[in-house]
Amino acid sequence: MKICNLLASAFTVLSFSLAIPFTATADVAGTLIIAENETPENLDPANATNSTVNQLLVGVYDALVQFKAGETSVSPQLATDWQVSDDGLQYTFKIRSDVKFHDGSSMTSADVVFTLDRLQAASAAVLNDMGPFKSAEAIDDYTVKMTLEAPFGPFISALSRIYIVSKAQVEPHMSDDNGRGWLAVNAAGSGPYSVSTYKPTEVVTLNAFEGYWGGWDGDHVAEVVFRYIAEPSTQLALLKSGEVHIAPDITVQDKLSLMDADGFRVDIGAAATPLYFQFNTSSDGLVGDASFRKMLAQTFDRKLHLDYVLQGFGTMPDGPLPPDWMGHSTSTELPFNMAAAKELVDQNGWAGSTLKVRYLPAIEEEQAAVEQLQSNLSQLGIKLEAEGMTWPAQAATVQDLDTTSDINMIYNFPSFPDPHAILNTSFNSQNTGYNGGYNWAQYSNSEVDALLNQAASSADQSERATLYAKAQQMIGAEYPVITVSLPGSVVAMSSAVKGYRYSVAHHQTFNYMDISVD
Amino acid sequence: MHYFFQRFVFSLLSLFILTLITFLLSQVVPGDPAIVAAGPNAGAEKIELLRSEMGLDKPLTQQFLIYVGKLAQGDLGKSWFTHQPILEDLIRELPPSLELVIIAMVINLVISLPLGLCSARYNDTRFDSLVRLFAMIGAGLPIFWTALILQNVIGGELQLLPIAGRLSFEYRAFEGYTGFFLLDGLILGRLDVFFDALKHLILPAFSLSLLFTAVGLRITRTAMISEFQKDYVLLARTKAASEPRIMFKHVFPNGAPPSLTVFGMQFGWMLGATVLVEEIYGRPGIGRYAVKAVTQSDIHAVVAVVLVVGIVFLLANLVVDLLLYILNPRGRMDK
Amino acid sequence: MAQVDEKLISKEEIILDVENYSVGLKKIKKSFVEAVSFSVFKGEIFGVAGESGSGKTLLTLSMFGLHNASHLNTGDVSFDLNKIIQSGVRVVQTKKLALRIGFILQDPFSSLNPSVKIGKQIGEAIYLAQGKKPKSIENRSLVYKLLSEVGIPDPENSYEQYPDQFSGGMRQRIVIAIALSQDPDLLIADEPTTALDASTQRKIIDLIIDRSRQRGLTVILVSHNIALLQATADRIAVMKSGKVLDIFNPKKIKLNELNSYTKVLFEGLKNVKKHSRTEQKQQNVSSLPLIEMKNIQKSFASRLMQRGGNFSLSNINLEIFPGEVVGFLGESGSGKSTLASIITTLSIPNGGSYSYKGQNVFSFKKSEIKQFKSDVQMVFQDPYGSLNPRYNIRTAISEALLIHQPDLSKLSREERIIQLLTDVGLDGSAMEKFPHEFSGGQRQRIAIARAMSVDPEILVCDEPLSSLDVSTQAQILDLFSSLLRRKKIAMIFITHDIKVAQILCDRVYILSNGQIVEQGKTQQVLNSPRHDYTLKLIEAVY
Amino acid sequence: MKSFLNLTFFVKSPFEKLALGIVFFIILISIFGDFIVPYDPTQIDFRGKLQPPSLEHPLGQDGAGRDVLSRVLSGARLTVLSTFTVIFVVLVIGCTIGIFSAFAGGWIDNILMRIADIWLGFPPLILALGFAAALGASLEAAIWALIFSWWPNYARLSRMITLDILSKPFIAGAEVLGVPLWRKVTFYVLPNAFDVLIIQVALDVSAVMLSISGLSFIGVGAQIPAPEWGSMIADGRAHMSTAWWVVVFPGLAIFFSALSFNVVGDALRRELDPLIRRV
Repeated sequence: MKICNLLASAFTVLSFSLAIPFTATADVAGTLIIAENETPENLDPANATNSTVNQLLVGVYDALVQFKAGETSVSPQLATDWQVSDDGLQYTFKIRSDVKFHDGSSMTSADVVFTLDRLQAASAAVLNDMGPFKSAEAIDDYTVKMTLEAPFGPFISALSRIYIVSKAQVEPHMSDDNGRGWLAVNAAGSGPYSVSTYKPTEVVTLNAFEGYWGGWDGDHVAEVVFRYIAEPSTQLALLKSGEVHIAPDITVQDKLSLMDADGFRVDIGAAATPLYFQFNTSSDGLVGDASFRKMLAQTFDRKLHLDYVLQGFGTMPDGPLPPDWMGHSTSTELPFNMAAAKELVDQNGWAGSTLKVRYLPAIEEEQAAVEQLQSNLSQLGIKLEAEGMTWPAQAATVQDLDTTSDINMIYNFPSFPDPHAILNTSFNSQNTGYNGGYNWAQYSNSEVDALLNQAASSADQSERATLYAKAQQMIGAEYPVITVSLPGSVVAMSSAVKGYRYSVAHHQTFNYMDISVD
Repeated sequence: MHYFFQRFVFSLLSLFILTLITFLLSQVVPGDPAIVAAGPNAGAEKIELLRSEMGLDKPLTQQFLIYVGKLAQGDLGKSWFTHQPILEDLIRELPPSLELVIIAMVINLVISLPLGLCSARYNDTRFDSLVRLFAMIGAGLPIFWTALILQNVIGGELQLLPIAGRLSFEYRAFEGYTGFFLLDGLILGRLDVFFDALKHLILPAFSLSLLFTAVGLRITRTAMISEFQKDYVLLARTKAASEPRIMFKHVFPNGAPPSLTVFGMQFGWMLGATVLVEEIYGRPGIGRYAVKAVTQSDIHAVVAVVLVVGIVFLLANLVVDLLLYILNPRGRMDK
Repeated sequence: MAQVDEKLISKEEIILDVENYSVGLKKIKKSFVEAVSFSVFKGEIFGVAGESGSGKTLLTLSMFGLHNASHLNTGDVSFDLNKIIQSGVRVVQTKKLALRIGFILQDPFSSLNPSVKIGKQIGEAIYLAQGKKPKSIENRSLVYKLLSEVGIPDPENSYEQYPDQFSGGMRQRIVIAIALSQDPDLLIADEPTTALDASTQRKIIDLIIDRSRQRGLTVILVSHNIALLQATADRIAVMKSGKVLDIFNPKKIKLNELNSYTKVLFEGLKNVKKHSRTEQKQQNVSSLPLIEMKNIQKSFASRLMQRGGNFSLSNINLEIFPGEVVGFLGESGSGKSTLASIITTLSIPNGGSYSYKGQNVFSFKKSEIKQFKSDVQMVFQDPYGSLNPRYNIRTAISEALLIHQPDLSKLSREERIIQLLTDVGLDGSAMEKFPHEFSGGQRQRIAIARAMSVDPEILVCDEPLSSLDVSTQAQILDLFSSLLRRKKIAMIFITHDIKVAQILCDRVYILSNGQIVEQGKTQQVLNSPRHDYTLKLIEAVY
Repeated sequence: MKSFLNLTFFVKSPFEKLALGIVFFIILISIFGDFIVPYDPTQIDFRGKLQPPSLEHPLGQDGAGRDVLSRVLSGARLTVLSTFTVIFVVLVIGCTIGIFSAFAGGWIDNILMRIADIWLGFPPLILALGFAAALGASLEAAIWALIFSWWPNYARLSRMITLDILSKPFIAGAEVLGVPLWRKVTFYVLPNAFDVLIIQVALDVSAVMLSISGLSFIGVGAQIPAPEWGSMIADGRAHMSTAWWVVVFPGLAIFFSALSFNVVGDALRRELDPLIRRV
């Protein structure tokens, strides 16, 4: 997971791109080059929750349903339509019959079932979003039935991350690791683009797939290239020299300066990715004490962060959910108030204590937030030790209560725009870190769990809104998190890039399948 | 030849201790490797399964034997993150690093040897002082800082050389046989690729070599000075041998071998120091791989890198010994 | 200065003329050769004598621009009527001169390029001097000729060999071949035999003299060995502290006309009183031997030793009686020092028995070891290394007293130290100083005082004179004999110098290749040697 | 043996005097730095983010608005302290092993030195990385990692010196006198090894310093907000093109300290090393 800063830039089509053999319609031409600072772990759709993986896969694979870039509701993709049983436990999908995978084989319901079976066998991370999903079965060649253990409102939305793989291609490589090893470096999708080169530390190249079932209309590029460039300054230099079209990881300062520069464009997307300080609520130490967390909750200045670190690109949060979302409950988190915090510290004699925070130093604003918190806490006499890690390493530490640090920084990238994707992931005790989820506060409150589960299984939106609002208030009263910010997705790019749109359901990806380059 | 046998046995022994150390290193990783390996969303059963799959339930000695056995088959384990055999990762990452280190080594030798020789000959002159100053400065410059500055000034501001990558973008589809782009360029007769790869190598190689060149220069100079003080140089002068003849025919062949040993060691150290430059110059390679593995606590990958770099180090030293033997068929080494 | 020239010589007969020549070292702006003047005549053997540090090497090498660190100051030097240095400025470059002058350097082990075959090295000299291509047959045959001229056996095989396949003496012959290859007018031999054994030394000097007489060469022979120069040189210049004190013909020496320093040098050990304790020994013979060794064996792993020589000992049988002075004579590598280290239990033999006062040394109890360690003391060859540089003299001597006489009060210990220092010819003021503040001779005195501090029964001296200058040698030798006169101790004196043995020892053992080849009363053994090796030793002495 | 009373005897040229001055200055600010820094080196001030050098902030401000001058000055303590910790521990461990090995001789010596040889075969940075992977990222881990990879240098050196000293006649003299072992180690070996060790230490300071900052640079050393020079450079590199001062000044701090320690070490060696003095 990474932050929502993407950029793109414009310039002339490189002459060599014409040389790339491509015989499809004339409006598929050119090369789009995207810079990326973090190298992908693999190509496995089981890891599509990881944005570095997802950004490659989003145009390589298709799902039954998909959020189109710029839209907040799902549209059919491989599925043509579906029915839900009255008890909300059975979903029957009709799927397209004209879909060809990149290897030329046709898609049938067997592929869909195979995909889900494999993910379950591999206990894949993407299943986290699938709630009480139980099993899938093929009714006929183009009908799939899925069964849930309990009703689950956002089920259709969650399917947007379930990328359908070709059974014919993957099955021979299942071996003892459920095909993880093979799919890590090979793709078996049906999307508009196929993977042509995979050098995960250097470059990944995608080529337009001639036999794409959706056909080609409008302007598209023939080739999409991801270049892995860790240094923000290098990305900037390459963007300026025209060697990349989109450079998402340059500093906010540089993005600001590009806004006024000729030949570049900065797109600001309405992202909904809250950044949290999560306090280890199950800790035996001080952070396990709600009154201590109450003190901590007042020590972070969100306004300062928004104005100076994010340079104004974002929204002021007042609780874990973005303000304009359904079910948002206002002011469930305490505002910044050092005097109140100081009073608590003095009353309880907390001065002199030491806390530890883990964060991702590669993300500029995470480090800035840690430094901000460190600075404020040190005024209260509390020492905050920081440990910079990478995402997988940090994720590994929260899988055990003993190794969970007092505070963890984490971005929540909701898989679809629904309160469930944020609140359930971050606060349901089923999703605590030691259960393998993103509730790194290890927050466990059975009443909150009940509210979240009830809201998830309901189809009535206003009932859900009430339930989520109530859950937020209960969560707020126990101070498990500080919601640091709701940054906007700021993407700078060359002005030659046409058709870029921010995709809220696939945060930190690029809708390269819709983009053309002048 | 007896000497070589000895060296070889010593190398094997080194290799064994190397694996032991790396194995122990993999044991001190905090937390349960099985939990880490299972990744997020794994259940307790899955972890238990992994634990027995990874052989973690067996006694330590047995684990070590299994580890060595797997190593012998070239199995370095799987990365917990890429799910790929680490050996394959390393085969992909090693050539770019070796290419970088070899070029850095060439720069090192091309500067150290002649400059060291000349500065020893003109010991205590202004020229010598300048050389020594250069060595001092080189030995004080942090590699990563030099790399950043050079990248920004020469690559960024002046745009004289490329700032990142191994090849220009237009060659992104270039595939060679060996993974060494310089070599592949030559083999395939693609001189454009060769020169492009070389251009991309200059800055990183120079940044990498500076510190080592400073040390190499100093050591060469010292070795040459002590050679110049030997009586045979005096005798050569009494034979009316010219200065170049004395320098290149007499002093150099005798003074170079001791510094060659140091250069052999430097090869391994440089390979280690790639962790400081590869990321900056956006080059793939073992250093960048190592940093990533460390920060991800991908302990199998870390251990494999340590092992492989250790092996390269041993090989480099063996090569140097062989070279010394060839250069100097008699004497010295048998003692 | 007493310039003892027999006749006035015309300019043409002077090959090297040095006038008021001063030279210093680059780093230190001080002259190490000061205002030296002399002339060398064609065809003569001109000796330059002096102790180490007297500036003789600097003088000879710097004149021809061969001393790296030299810094010319003043003076004129002409070679064969041509000025090569005028008023301290070199006017003829080294390269131009080098072909007319042959050099033989001090250390044969480093004067050949170790990585080039010796034939090639001589060939290179021929090529540079005569332009004959190194690979030509002509060149090669010249090399063979030279090799046989300097007495290298089997020139054709030797051509292909590397320097480290030759002994020191052979290497020096190769160096001589190189010097001769240029057919020079002047041969400069700078301490050509110092690094060699006595028997080899003589052969090399004879070779140099023989070759140069035959070819009509002029030789400048630089040496600290006075006897050698006396025996070979036509004229000798004596140097001290960078100055030439005397130049004279040694065959017509009138010591009274010479500088007092020169006198000391030339008289050498002559004036040291001969020590004899014959009367005392008569009584001692009846008593038990102090030390008795039977069939002692000792061998080392061979790779420890580099330059040939067998360092193992075999079948050593010896007895030392109280109060007698016993010499161990032999060349380097004969095993004398190893034997000394066994006697002092510094090393343990592989076989044989060793008893001290009738008791087996190897089964000593702790208290007996302590007693033994105070009874047997040692004085070492290198006075610079034999004292802990971080101890001042008081600490150095009192350490011995603290260990072996711990009851001594501080005051009496102090008195004792002063007494010991006075005994060896120093005074109490030396106590506060550190070893590096003393000269070699003084350090050896301190080492003796320290050894004597524990009242030993027997003193083992391992070549205590060989790293000292000739003038100092005499003084230390004097100290030993006066010590023996005053104290009733036994002494083992290890030396390669027959003259020293003659002066000091009652009895000698001759060692060769780790074996005792001959033993007996000193006069008897040296006057009528029975073993070839002893004979060789005696013959090598000038 | 020079008198140690005059502690600066070994610096000769003005260049060396300057270097010694810088060394003293670095040690001084590493002790008193916190009293002379103009600002709290960890106090953030986003309003002054990435401001160029000015009168109030002579070296500018970094990405969190902290005063670069204060951070560079206060970083001296971290760098010097961790460097000297590494050197001290390595010296103690290395010398204990080395001297023990030399005295023990035989197969013990052989095995210990083989291990040290092989250990030296690991490039220190990679070994330290492996160690840091095991311990987690922190300055302490980096220090341990370096100790872990550096000790064989001192074990070998001290063994060599000890063997050299043991071969001197004065040790044989002590042996003949029956000087006990502890006395030989403390009064004979250690004082005589001091010179060589101090030279090695002086020369190693810069290498250790560069290694620590290198480890911090790649993120396995000092953590925020510690003003470690290497991590300051790592922090600032993203802003390199717009705010050069956040990278250049900490780099210069490393450079000048490493250079000065090198120059001083070299001067010390020239004056103290018996091998070189002889020449």
